[in-house]
Amino acid sequence: MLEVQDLRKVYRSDRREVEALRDLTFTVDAGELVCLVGPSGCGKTTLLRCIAGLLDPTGGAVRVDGREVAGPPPGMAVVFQEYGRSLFPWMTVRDNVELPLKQKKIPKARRATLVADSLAAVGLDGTQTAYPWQLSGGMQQRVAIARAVAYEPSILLMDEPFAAVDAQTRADLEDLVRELWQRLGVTILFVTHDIDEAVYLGQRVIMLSASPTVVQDQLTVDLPAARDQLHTRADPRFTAQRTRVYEQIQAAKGRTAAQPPAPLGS
Amino acid sequence: MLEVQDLRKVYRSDRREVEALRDLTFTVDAGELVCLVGPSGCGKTTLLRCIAGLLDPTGGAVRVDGREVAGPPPGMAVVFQEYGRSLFPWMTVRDNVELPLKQKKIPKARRATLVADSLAAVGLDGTQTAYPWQLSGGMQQRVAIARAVAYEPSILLMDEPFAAVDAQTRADLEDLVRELWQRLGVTILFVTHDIDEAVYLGQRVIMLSASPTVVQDQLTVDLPAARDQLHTRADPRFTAQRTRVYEQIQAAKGRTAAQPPAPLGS
Amino acid sequence: MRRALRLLALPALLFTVWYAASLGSENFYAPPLRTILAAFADTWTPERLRADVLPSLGRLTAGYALAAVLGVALGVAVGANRRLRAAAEPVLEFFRAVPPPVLVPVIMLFAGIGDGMKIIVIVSGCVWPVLLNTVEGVRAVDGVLSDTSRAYGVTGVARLRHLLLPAASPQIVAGLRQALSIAIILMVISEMVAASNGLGFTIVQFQRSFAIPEMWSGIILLGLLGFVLSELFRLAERFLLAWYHGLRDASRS
Amino acid sequence: MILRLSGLAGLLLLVEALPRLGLVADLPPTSRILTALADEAGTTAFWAAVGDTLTAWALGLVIAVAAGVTGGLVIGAVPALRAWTASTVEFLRPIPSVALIPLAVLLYGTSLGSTLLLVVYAAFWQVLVQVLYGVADVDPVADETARSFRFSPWARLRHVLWPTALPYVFTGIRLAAAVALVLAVTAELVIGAPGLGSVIAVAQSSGALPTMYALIVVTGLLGVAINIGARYAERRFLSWHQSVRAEMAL
Amino acid sequence: DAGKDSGGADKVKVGVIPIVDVAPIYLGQQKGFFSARRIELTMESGQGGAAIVPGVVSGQFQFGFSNLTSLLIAQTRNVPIKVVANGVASTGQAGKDFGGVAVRKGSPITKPADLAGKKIAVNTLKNIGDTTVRESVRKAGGDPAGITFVEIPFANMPAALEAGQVDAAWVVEPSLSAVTAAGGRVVAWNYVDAAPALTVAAYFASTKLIADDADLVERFTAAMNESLTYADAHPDEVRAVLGSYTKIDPKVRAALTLPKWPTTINRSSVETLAKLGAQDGIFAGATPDLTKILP
Ligand SMILES: Nc1ncnc2c1ncn2[C@@H]1O[C@H](COP(=O)(O)OP(=O)(O)OP(=O)(O)O)[C@@H](O)[C@H]1O
Ligand SMILES: Nc1ncnc2c1ncn2[C@@H]1O[C@H](COP(=O)(O)OP(=O)(O)OP(=O)(O)O)[C@@H](O)[C@H]1O
Ligand SMILES: [Mg+2]
Ligand SMILES: [Mg+2]
Repeated sequence: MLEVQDLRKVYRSDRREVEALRDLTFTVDAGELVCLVGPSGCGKTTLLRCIAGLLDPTGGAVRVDGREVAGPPPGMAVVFQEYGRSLFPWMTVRDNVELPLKQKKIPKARRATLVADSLAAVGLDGTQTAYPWQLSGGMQQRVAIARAVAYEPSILLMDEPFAAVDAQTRADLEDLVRELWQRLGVTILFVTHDIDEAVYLGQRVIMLSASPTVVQDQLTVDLPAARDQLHTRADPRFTAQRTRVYEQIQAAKGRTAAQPPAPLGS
Repeated sequence: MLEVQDLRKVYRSDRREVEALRDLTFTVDAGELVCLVGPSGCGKTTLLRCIAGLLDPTGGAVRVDGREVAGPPPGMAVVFQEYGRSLFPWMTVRDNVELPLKQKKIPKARRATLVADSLAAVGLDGTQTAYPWQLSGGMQQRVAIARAVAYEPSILLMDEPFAAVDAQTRADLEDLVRELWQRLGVTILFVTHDIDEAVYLGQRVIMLSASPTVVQDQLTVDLPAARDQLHTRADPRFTAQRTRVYEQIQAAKGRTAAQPPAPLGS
Repeated sequence: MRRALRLLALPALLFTVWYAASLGSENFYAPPLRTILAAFADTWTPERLRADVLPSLGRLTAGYALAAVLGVALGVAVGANRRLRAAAEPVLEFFRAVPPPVLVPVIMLFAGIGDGMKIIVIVSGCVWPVLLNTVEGVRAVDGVLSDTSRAYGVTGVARLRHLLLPAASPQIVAGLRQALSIAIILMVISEMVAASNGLGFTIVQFQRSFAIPEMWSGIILLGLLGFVLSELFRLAERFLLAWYHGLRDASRS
Repeated sequence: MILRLSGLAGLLLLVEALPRLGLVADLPPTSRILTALADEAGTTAFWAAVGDTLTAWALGLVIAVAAGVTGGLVIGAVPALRAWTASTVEFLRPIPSVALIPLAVLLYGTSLGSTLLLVVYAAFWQVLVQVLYGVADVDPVADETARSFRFSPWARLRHVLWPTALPYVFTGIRLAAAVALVLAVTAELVIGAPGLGSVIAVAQSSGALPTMYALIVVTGLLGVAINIGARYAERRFLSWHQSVRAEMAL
Repeated sequence: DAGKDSGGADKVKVGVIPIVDVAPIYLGQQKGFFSARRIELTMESGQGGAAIVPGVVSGQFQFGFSNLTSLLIAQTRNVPIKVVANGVASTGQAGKDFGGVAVRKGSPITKPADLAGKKIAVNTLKNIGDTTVRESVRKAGGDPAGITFVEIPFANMPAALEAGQVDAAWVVEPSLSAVTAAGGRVVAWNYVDAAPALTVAAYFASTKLIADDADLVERFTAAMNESLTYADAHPDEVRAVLGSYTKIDPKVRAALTLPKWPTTINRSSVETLAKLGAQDGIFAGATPDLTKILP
């Protein structure tokens, strides 16, 4: 169980003071898959870093399984928005994926399987001995995803993990995340800009307002647990839900909630 | 006029040899807006860097206005996929945007206007004195866009420039690019993963195959020059074109071209 | 072939200029290069190299290795820990500013007058570039990488091995490169006191006994030594920092 | 601040204790060194010597840093230049300044020039090598950005290479500052140019050990002071750099 | 350079080592022996020949101070310098000289012959210290061949002895006083053993200056001789002047043994030094030509 309570974060420097998060309260149940959407710069990354125990909040608290997080809780994996910088440039792709597994003291044979499987799952067979900087942006991002997937975490935080990949790969990766979630019962918090993605993936979508950031709205996604790219997205309920999210976000931006962009209007 | 002829690029290192581009030939007319799509890792960034004169091709040539590019041609602006690393961390946002203008010897007063206008256009008022690393990912990406926009280039190369911003901002930025293109008559080559975006923005969409990369197909977008988010995306021609692109890309991936993902099916 | 040309062209040019300019030199302390080269051949016989240069190289190697280990170890500790840095820095800066020639007698008090003392003198001088660069390299570890390590539980020794050391390695190598020539310099200085053999000792003896061409030939030998060691260093660096050079060159090829 | 002083305090205690416990012969305890220091500080000759040393130090450092930074940026920015000069640099670097003493005396006697020659020769390489490594550290994407906007060579140097190398330069300056001080004192010590070094030499040949150590303490303290200055400058000019901003956040 | 100031006095720089030996020149300066001869004196203190000889050769200094063995070595190398005045001499009295070979308290070494095969500290190797110490041992019937000399600054010798890093040390004042104060004993008086009234050091000038400005050299020699004589006759004033350019503890200053400052150079003692040096191979096979280095 993940609880975020009255969370507030202010960045202070000589020149500026930015209130990235004003007051956030929400919970994510164990084994839940929650998507987080919100305008650019509203504090999603900040929130994720607070939850991961990488950033001290200015106020409020984050609790994982009832205990307040001070440092990164065990069994957590993070896919950073800055995927390129989160890979170790001095390690090959394989070593990058394997290192956290070593830390987890997973036996060697099992590690090799996990690494190979996860890299295959993200479509990166045959790049094991390459260095991250020899890969394209989308490939780097997939290495970061593979690393998180191979880790078999109990909490998975993903910050716009599919931003750099093409549409087809994205669809495959979405299904990969749902499959992982169903197989391992992971608690997943998933930041995305793509509203369709949020609705397709999540059991629930949390919408953040623009700065100063609060929780604008929450929406439980009323779709069956078994989803697939073809039928789920064609489901009228899917369309209705995404319209609602879209309207909420428009409201968050402080505009009159207009029609969502096409092809919704069609 | 931009001509790419028999372009080939092989990356060589001790361990690996990667043929990023096998044989590319296409042209972009002066003042044209062309979108480039293709699967992750197929060589789009490589292509852009060859065109920008930042990378020497292994074979073939790139010509701008009839002259073969050896170094970056004048009047060109590039928005890099690695937006974070392309901003100078030692400069404020304002200085980052202004520096290329100084290089262009634009008078001070005009510079100030250009900087302020372009930052406002990407929704970054009030961040002028911040450093790039004090901004969120999406905000950094928008600074990189503002820098290119303020430069008023005659050729603009953009590598997935909207990957890190939310849907609404993305729509606004798309309109910004089209407005800039129409106002200044810029030649634009725009790499994206979003097929809707490619069709919405471009006069033409070039589709690259998966590695070994060749030009899979080209499609002239049959939509009126005046476009807007609401009506254009609702236009049945739009839907038809995007379906075609989607199918081509599926073919490029070597799969049986299935239905494109929703909401097309709706 | 091209590399050899690049390596040798400028030195060859400079030596030619020196040779020509010094041909008619009357100055006792700046003899013609011709005389110096003749002295070089006479002085640095295999016998002499074994008797004087080998012991020096031994001390040099020992001192340099020790300084490298010490500098990196201390540097990582100090760089990764703000409090430790605050406490340790003034002390370190204090010792850093004390000139080795005046330090030698003090070191003698503790370490005697044998090779141990000379090795300590070498360490005392060439640990600093390694230390400072390591500290700065560790401080500058990318924030996202550091967060990644924390998030995945890469802590303790693994953090040191997989994050701090590799991340700081470009700067550590810069420090090690600096330290190399300083080690040679300090080898000379340490052999100026309480020594009975060694390259530094020999050069100082030449200087004191007014054997000026021989002294210059010794200086040339020092330069050659520095050059050879730096070439070895370059090879090691290319191997150790292959990822780094690959990363930096990726965009240029 | 307290933390900063704790390290030095520990050192002082150690030096007081070691000789008193009879562990090392001939090292005067802190208290005697400090008394000697107080005596010295009362004389004008002492302050004149400190002034002389600092003059030689500052002048030498400025010259070395200016030359090292300029040379490093130019050589570093042009790969061909770097390849052609590398061997010469490596040949000249390990030549000890002390070996150049006769040459210095020959040229400048005991005047400031002698000290400067030795100081500059030693400190120059420290800065140069740091700058070379710093320039090589430039982020390829940042450099490509500059190229794509057709930055002039000067602008590339000024706005891309220089800021990238700056953290290395700071380390170089800190290294060079200490080396310059060391060489200034050494030159004065050996050649007899006026300054702290020649006072140390006199104290040494007079067997006045507490005074000698007191003077060594002074050079050490100068080093500490110089470092405080360097750290301050670093916070001012490197506020954008990872190493500084990571510590200022919180 | 020997520039003239407004009063017509020559500006003269003398490279000296700031030790007891050069007290006369400071005293002479105080007494006005130099200014009376239109010489305006500045002392430049270097640490040894390495710094002083180049200064004199290049004309940065007009005169320099050096021990005779160094000067003999310089002569064999044809360094263009020549002695112009005496510097300092041994007292010639065993037990009352200003330098000797000392051992620490309780050392089993009691006589020069015991030094054979031991480790002895000297301030510079292959110089006046080791040659004369060997001679002491030789004269006492010991074999000097097995002695190991190590180079340690005089100031550090007391500590090195104390710590047992060396068996014996050739020390001069004021460090000699420090050794004896700590209970050490002098076992050999090497200067005395080498030659009676050994001339230890001298003032020299470049042959160029001697040729170009014989008058100045003459005046310097005269002033120097007057200073030497005065110093020899007024030990108390010598002890006082030491306080002006050294940091020797006043108590030590009052008690230390002063050397002799005759005006004439003891030629035969110099010949002995040359012979000893040749014996120990410090001239690299050459034989010093005394006529070229001595006036
Ligand atoms: N290190 C920092 N120093 C100062 N301000 C910061 C810092 N990091 C983030 N901010 C500010 O906090 C706010 C929220 O940033 P955050 O990165 O959390 O946004 P985000 O929701 O992840 O945006 P995006 O979708 O663009 O990635 C922004 O206004 C940003 O400028
Ligand atoms: N520096 C390099 N060294 C070796 N191989 C490289 C290098 N840069 C790119 N590649 C390889 O070239 C191919 C194309 O890379 P590129 O970055 O051009 O792809 P892309 O189309 O931009 O992909 P994405 O959409 O994921 O950004 C990839 O297989 C990649 O691994
Ligand atoms: Mg973010
Ligand atoms: Mg790319």
